[in-house]
Amino acid sequence: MSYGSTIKVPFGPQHPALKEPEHFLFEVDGDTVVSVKPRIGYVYRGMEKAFELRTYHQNMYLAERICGICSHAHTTCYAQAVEELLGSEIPPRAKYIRVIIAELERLHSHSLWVGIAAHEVGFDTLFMYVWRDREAVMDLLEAISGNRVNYAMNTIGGVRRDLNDEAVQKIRGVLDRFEKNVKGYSEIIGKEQTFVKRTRGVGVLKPRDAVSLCAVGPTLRASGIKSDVRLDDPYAAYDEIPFNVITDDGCDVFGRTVVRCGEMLESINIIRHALDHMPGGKLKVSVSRTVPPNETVSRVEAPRGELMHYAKSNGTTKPERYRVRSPTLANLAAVCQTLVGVHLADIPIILAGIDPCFSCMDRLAFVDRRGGAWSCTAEELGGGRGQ
Amino acid sequence: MIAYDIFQMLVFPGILFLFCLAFLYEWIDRKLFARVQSRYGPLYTGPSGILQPLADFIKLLAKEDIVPAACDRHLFMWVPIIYAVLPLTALFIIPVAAQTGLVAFEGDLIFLVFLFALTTIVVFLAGWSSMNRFSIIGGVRSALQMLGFEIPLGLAIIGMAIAAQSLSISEIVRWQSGNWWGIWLQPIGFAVIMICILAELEYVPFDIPEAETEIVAGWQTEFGGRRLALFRLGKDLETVLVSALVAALYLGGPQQLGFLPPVAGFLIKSVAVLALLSFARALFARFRIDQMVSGMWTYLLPLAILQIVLIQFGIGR
Amino acid sequence: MSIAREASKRLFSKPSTLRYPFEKPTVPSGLRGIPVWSMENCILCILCQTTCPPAAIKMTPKGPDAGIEFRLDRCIFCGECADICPKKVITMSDRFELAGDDRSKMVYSYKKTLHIIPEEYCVRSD
Amino acid sequence: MSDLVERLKAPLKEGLIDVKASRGRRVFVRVRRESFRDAVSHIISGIGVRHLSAITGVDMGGEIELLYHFAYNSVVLTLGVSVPKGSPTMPTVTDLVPGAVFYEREAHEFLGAVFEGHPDLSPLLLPEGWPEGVYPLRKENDYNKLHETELRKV
Repeated sequence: MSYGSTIKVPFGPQHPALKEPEHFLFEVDGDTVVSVKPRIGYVYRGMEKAFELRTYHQNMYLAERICGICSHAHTTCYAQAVEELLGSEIPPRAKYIRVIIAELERLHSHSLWVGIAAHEVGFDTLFMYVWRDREAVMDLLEAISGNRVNYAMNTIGGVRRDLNDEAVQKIRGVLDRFEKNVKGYSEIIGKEQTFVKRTRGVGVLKPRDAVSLCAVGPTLRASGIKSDVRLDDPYAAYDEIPFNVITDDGCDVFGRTVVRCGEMLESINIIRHALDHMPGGKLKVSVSRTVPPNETVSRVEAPRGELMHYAKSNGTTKPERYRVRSPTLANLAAVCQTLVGVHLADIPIILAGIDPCFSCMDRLAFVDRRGGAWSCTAEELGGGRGQ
Repeated sequence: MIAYDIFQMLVFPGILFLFCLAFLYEWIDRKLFARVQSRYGPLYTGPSGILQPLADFIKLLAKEDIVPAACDRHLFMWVPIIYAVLPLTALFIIPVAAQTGLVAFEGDLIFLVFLFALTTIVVFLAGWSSMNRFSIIGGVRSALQMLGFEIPLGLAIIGMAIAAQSLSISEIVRWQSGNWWGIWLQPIGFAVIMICILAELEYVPFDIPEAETEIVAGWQTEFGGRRLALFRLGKDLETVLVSALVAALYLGGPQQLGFLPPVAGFLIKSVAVLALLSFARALFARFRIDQMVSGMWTYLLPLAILQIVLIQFGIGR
Repeated sequence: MSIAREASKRLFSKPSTLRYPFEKPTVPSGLRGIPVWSMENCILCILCQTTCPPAAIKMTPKGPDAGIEFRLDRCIFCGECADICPKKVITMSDRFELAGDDRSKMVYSYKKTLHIIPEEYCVRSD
Repeated sequence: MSDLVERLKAPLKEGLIDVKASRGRRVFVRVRRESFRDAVSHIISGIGVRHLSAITGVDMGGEIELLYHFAYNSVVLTLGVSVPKGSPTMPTVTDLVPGAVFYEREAHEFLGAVFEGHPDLSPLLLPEGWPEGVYPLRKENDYNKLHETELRKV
């Protein structure tokens, strides 16, 4: 039954359900959503313009800061794009280290999501437990790469730090404990009725819609479609590591939870296999600073889905055009379609279902907002020097 | 005698004691809830954080008091005060220090059920008067939630009244000192009242009216400063009220345990109830409002009716 | 229910959070904290200035007050300067408590001749 | 890879400007604007590609080049079409690929390419008060000029 008149409920840009500033204007009729109008760009930082102002070497640290949770995915994608422009091949040991760090990042990114999803439906205890165990992976990454979030492991032509034996032992230890925890959470999620009631049959995305709306990553795989860049278009050392792609035909938020928990277990196996078969040898090859004119597309399976970078070079030390399309932008169309016709109370969990990373989606705009909270001159940010 | 009555009314089992009890219970609840989540909980204010609720209260009093332009001014001013006063009045009829409450009359149980209903209406008015989308939705949800848990709550309370043949809580407490406790006589009633209390206090499985991730802070969104302090005080007093009620009805109320005064017996029992409540609220995710109301009517109400039927057959006597 | 068993187990075990200001976290060895210059064997080759992505290092190569001016508020702790320095003058220390309340004071200047270690500018947190 | 290009050459014949395949799994095809529409419909229905990864706009000085990146299991087929800056109008593909709705809005916002038939070309990423006609990713808008852009009060 409809009350005839609909009220507009704004969600964001500051809202406890949204971890980052985004604005969704919902038209609500009674308790069900009638229409959604997304308005993104609150953390837009003009990154694509900034890429064109810095040399390839400096852009590596710009690419790393597109997103806090999947920084390694962005640097791997960026490094591969530039290596392809140069036509240089990186040593096999660097490929394996890239795979290991990428899978460790998938572990902590997915466990972050499981905690956030639990928090969105009010299950704060699971949120605390999952994030407590996630700390073990973050500390491990800090010990290996020197920083919890921006690991800066990648450089153009290979990897900056090596994994000595002591680091390898530490990784194996953390993985064993983390595997036990992930199995525990999957069991709790499967059995806890209040969680199941809030996620099963919620935010349904049928396979046909998922494909036509070009959804990517766990959102697509939870609708039963087996598509993963690591398998379809293998990069780094993924062609030498056997792993299977987790899919679930639940098509709902519960299916996405199951897919992400399965992927965490899969990542642990990938890391163990990579550690066993890690070749020796050099860490990186030296590359020239100027890049011949060329264009390429580089794709990586970030924790949220297929991440795509397009790079075009013009023979100088600065890229001609650098385009970043993050998985959240691809999933935005899918989530807007699933949000129509749901209960108002389900909006946060459906929004969280695609594991949105809005800072990825917005990239970087450096626009002086008159009267905005902050404004720096171009010189202060070093823009002047980069000209 | 008047001085002693005033002392009783104002200090010992009266207002001052209940305020300290309210802050103590909030501390116990937050500490236990934190320990279940492998956190420390309040830590730095006073010995292991025991003064944290008081510190929050004083901080809120010092905060700026914002009144939204579009709100209904009178209602906006009165609702927090009523919300804090209601549990206080209800606590006067529940036996805390001695076998009989400060005010005991035949039928104070019905008065108590009426106060519970009044609390929810005040919550609805709070949401309605602050003219903010989120609080209106929060207010409507709290009214809906009342439809869900009010009847099972009433049945669970009446169950004990039938067993003790009287409608006065003090009478029920005195009856229990002679016979079995309510929890052994009517375990189903105890389960029903515990679930309804989780809904009454808006604890996690049923914190739908102020769902933090959906509608910001629900009916409390527009309140700040002194008003929010009163709301939090009211909520703490309500925690004391419900744990005192369950202790009185189902656990025999304040009894003389060895050389300890009756207050100690009351404190141990209500803290046990509080511990059970705050442990329970750590185990669940939040329901949706339609799931909650339909769940109450399909599961909890038949249970409550079953309990009443059992009493008729003499099992719960 | 397994969540109840897990919760009761946690209830009586030690919390896993850290009382931060009073208990310091254990810092791993390879941490990229604030870069520190040891000016004795610095050859003023301005390699660190050119390679620093956010341009946080400014060097005055000649003259009496030759030395390095390092702006902490712009440093992103990437470690590029430490990697590129031919004489291994720059080391990434493991100090990470670098909060300060005034950006202009967050400038560390290392003088080649005087070998003085710059006075601590960041607000101590203890 | 080569069979993919052959299957594209057949229906397009003169519409195809050039084909470049630097690596087995990356194919860059340039088409004329007129035959762009049926190239896309052929790719979608004929070859069965369903996933449009992204639309990239590149400012080539005199004209804007729009690159449609289609992902077809291991191959990324990029369909490029260039549009003069004077009249940057393009037929929309949202009816063939509903997922393209946000990519086209973004291309419109940053490079000024107009997509006829697009359901709603309102701004997606730039702030409300952003002046009309200033497209940040065009080469003439250099860094400092953008920095001085005045946001009109909404």
